[in-house]
Amino acid sequence: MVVGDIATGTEVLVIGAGPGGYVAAIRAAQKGLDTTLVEKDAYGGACLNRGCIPSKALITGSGLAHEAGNAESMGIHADPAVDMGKMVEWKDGVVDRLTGGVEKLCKANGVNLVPGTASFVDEHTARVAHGGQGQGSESIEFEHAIIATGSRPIQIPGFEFAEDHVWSSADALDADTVPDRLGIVGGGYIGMELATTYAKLGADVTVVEMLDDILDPYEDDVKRIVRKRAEELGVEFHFGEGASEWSEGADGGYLLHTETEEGEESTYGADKILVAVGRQPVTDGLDVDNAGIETDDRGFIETDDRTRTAVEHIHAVGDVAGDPMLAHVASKEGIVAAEVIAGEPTALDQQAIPAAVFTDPEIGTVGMTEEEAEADGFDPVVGEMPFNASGRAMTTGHTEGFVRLVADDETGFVLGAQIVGPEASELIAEAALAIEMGATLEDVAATVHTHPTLAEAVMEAAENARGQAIHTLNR
Amino acid sequence: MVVGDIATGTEVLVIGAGPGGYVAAIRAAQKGLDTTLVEKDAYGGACLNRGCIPSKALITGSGLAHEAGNAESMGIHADPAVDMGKMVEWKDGVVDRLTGGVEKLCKANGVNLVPGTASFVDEHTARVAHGGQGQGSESIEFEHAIIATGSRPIQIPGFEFAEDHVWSSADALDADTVPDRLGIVGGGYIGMELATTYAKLGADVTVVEMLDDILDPYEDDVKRIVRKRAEELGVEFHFGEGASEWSEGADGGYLLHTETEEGEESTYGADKILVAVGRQPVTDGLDVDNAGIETDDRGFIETDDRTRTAVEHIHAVGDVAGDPMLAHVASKEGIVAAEVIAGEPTALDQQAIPAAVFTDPEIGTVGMTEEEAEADGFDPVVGEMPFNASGRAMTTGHTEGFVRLVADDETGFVLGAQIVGPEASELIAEAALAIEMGATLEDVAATVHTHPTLAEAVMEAAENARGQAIHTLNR
Amino acid sequence: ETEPDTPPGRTFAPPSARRLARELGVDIAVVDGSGPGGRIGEADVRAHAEGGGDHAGADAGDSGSDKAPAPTPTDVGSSDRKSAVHKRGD
Ligand SMILES: Cc1cc2nc3c(=O)[nH]c(=O)nc-3n(C[C@H](O)[C@H](O)[C@H](O)COP(=O)(O)OP(=O)(O)OC[C@H]3O[C@@H](n4cnc5c(N)ncnc54)[C@H](O)[C@@H]3O)c2cc1C
Ligand SMILES: Cc1cc2nc3c(=O)[nH]c(=O)nc-3n(C[C@H](O)[C@H](O)[C@H](O)COP(=O)(O)OP(=O)(O)OC[C@H]3O[C@@H](n4cnc5c(N)ncnc54)[C@H](O)[C@@H]3O)c2cc1C
Repeated sequence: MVVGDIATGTEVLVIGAGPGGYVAAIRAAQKGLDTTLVEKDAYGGACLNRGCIPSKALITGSGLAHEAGNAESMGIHADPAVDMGKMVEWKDGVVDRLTGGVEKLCKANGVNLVPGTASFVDEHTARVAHGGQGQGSESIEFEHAIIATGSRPIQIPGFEFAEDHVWSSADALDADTVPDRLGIVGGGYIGMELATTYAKLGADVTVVEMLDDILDPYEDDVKRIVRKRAEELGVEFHFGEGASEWSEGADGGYLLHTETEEGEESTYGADKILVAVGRQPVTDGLDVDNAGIETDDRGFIETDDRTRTAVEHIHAVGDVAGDPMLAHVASKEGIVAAEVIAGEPTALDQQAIPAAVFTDPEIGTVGMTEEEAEADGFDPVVGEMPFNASGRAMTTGHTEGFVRLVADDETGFVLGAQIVGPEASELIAEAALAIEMGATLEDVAATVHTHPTLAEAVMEAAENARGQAIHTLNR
Repeated sequence: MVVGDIATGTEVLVIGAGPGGYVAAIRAAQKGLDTTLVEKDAYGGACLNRGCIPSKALITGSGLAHEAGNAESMGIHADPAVDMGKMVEWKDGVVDRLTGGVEKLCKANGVNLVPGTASFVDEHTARVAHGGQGQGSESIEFEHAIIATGSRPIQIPGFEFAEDHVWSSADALDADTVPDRLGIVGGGYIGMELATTYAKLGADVTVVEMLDDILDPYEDDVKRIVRKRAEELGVEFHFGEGASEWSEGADGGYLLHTETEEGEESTYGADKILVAVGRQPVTDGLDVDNAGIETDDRGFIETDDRTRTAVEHIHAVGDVAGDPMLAHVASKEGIVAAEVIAGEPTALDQQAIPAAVFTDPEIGTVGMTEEEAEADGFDPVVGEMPFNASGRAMTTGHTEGFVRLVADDETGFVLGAQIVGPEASELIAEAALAIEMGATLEDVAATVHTHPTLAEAVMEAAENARGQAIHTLNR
Repeated sequence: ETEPDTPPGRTFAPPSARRLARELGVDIAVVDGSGPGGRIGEADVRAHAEGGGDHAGADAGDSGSDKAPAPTPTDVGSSDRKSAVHKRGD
């Protein structure tokens, strides 16, 4: 059936159903606003379909197989065989349940769902082209719009994504076999999460990174722990080298060519080459200029602390609105956008944004590092608790890493936390709450923490900063 | 060498080096007090040697083996064989490192360590009998004392502990083989943790409990989830039955006889019978009456909110000072005792004490239940987030359970949390901090939580209580 | 229309107090905090909005607020949660 150009109206038009858009749409509907959500592909966006969720599922699967296969010291003898196709099928099942859930939640909250590709006609009109042949389009008039079109992987010259040899992260999450040799271009968090996953699944992993270490924004002692563990898992690192091209190898595989700044060339054999060098905003075809909005030189849409673009009734949230490009930032911005449109005094006033990297061990950080606190004019005091002094960590068999708290010496206010170790992604939640609440080291130290838990290490780090830790020596 | 009765003096005498005593001793020394710690057995007390730590180690080991053996749906094919002797050896290694660490930390902080059994001579004198033949004893004069002598398992008539058939929890943590059939008397947290452990190791476990459900103090919906999972693991429950006696079975094993209140008798075959019906304070041989202290009718020493006994300069902490008998309570009390002796304004003023049960799934609770909040005069509002709606939970393969927050409707103050599910023991830490800080539901909901994490469920439960959860329907 | 900006740098106040400041049109950066280290509670924000700067202390139960600043765990002696909350909130 050919549907003609029908015109409808809505109070809030949300474009893109990733963690920015669907959360914004649900909250807007909860606030009583007539809300329409347009999605051209799959509910849940990059995060649910080819990002956070599928990567974490494969990290669980590969981690379990690897751990069980390496637990002789615990008295466990197993030789797990992984059926990669089956593991990816399980992952797909998780994704399907979640994306189905997002669709249901939208509907249950009264969001109008419109499949199709949206573009701006003017400041108050969008056109939605329906997918498929001859499916026509519709015009939607809106009072407010929220742009949540997300991001896509950056391609580098000479490395067009093509499933049989050059993988994007999405391909790496959808493989049906484990390549014998995996070359990875980029040692950022996506590259490192996938390097760990595939190394545990038995691939020979080589990571090529232009900078001189992995995980650029993190502190040296944090990086070192993750890099050392990756090396133990057999990951080979080549720093200071940029990927220049690929070619076919003699053995049926491929060759990854790299070059240093000085022009020194190297070549690494690989059966698949994963390019994970970053993500770029998606605004093409969206015609934001028709609505009077400009993008910056990297393609992002600038917003204020109420997520408003230069055109006040149009908001932008999530990856398309710039760094940090994280799912929970997208969702937070989505909530702020919806509530601001609903006339509430909500703002992006969070004191700190936690972030996690699901490597082995995990990293969880929030707020300021010691260096940042100093740069910000604080006189920071730092407390640490190594996990090798934690009873709970020992009983899990994972004792790498530490909890570090950064606080203001004068007032004791907690300013930041860096955690690397088991469950760091979960442990960071308490530190984030401490920062938002304006908690002091004393507050964290005086809060009773369950024994034996990893979270006790947060309390011990607070005590260490006060010179009175029990389970580690005070400096 | 025979050592005669030598007399020494100390500012603070701590009796017992469990989590109550060693923490008290270290903190007292940190405060500049001359501190002596007497321990008759092993540093770390019940917790490190035959409680928290060994049980959690075996829970990890049995959990890993079981999980890897049951992950076909994830594409993992393994048939793990567990060498119980080896697993217990690994556990012993963890315990040794920790108890060695406690000893080192005490010394590094300047605590005088005295091995031996202490008893009171008078209000300011204790005698320490050194272990071993002809080792003599010494008199110690003290200004302040901290009694931290802990607890031991309760024996029931007809069930004397004897390693070859009637196990205490300590025996169950030191077995070199997995019994084919394990009968457990008592469905409290120790019985349930060990039931789960042994069921996962392949034993046929039967739990006999006098009450009509497991885990007495917990809410029905919390218990149900743990009980159902235990049943899935093959644990058989018999409620309303008390253990009356044991006898030898025809098959070389034993028979556990039970009786209901109505006198109905049953018999269950078992190769080992574990009795885990509770713990009682240890004060025998301590001669507390010589110091002017009395014990209550259950044998506990009564203390005030500064951990002081009726005799002001003598404190009691940990299991010997009464419920809740938990390691982190012992440590908290130890810290309070030391700081009060040092003249600081410290007190047991915590608003809530978290507790965890390391069953499958785990339980973590802190503060008030809805019912308790009501009884306390609050008008409670409750928010929940089921883990089967959590993306992170799905990617771990563990989706049973929920996070529940209880708050005061008028003010929004968080009053309590009940969590059952993956990592509940860790997740409860954020809720505990929220309660101590006087955080409101809004504060918890507005704190950015990393995606994808289980901790997001705490945020979602807060939003649910406010009628605006995103990932679950609001009631 | 006055719409207070979110102040740059760290603000030592819980999210609920920050939201209240925006609701009342108060610039939280100039509110005196009565909590430990100068932490700002909701009562401080209300006091500022009503009284032009002079803050009511954390324990002042007469600020007209139905919510209160975050308590500190050094509230010695109140082992009773309810009385603690009410002391702060009434
Ligand atoms: C491998 C990988 C792992 C990751 N892991 C994590 C992690 O662990 N934690 C974390 O926080 N972040 C993670 N991320 C990042 C996270 O996925 C993004 O930050 C998040 O998805 C951004 O959400 P969004 O809503 O802004 O955009 P997206 O999720 O990209 O969603 C945008 C949606 O808009 C739709 N769309 C675009 N244009 C139009 C149009 N014109 N009309 C209609 N629809 C349109 C798209 O189809 C898409 O569904 C990961 C990313 C990758 C690639
Ligand atoms: C199987 C099991 C699992 C447990 N799991 C947990 C858990 O996960 N989390 C938790 O919080 N709690 C747990 N517990 C409870 C926890 O072990 C106790 O609450 C804790 O050990 C109490 O610490 P304490 O210092 O009071 O006493 P104890 O740990 O009992 O230490 C007392 C010490 O005093 C010594 N002593 C006694 N009398 C004398 C004397 N006259 N002279 C010299 N020394 C003396 C003893 O030898 C002992 O070392 C568990 C207990 C068991 C049995």
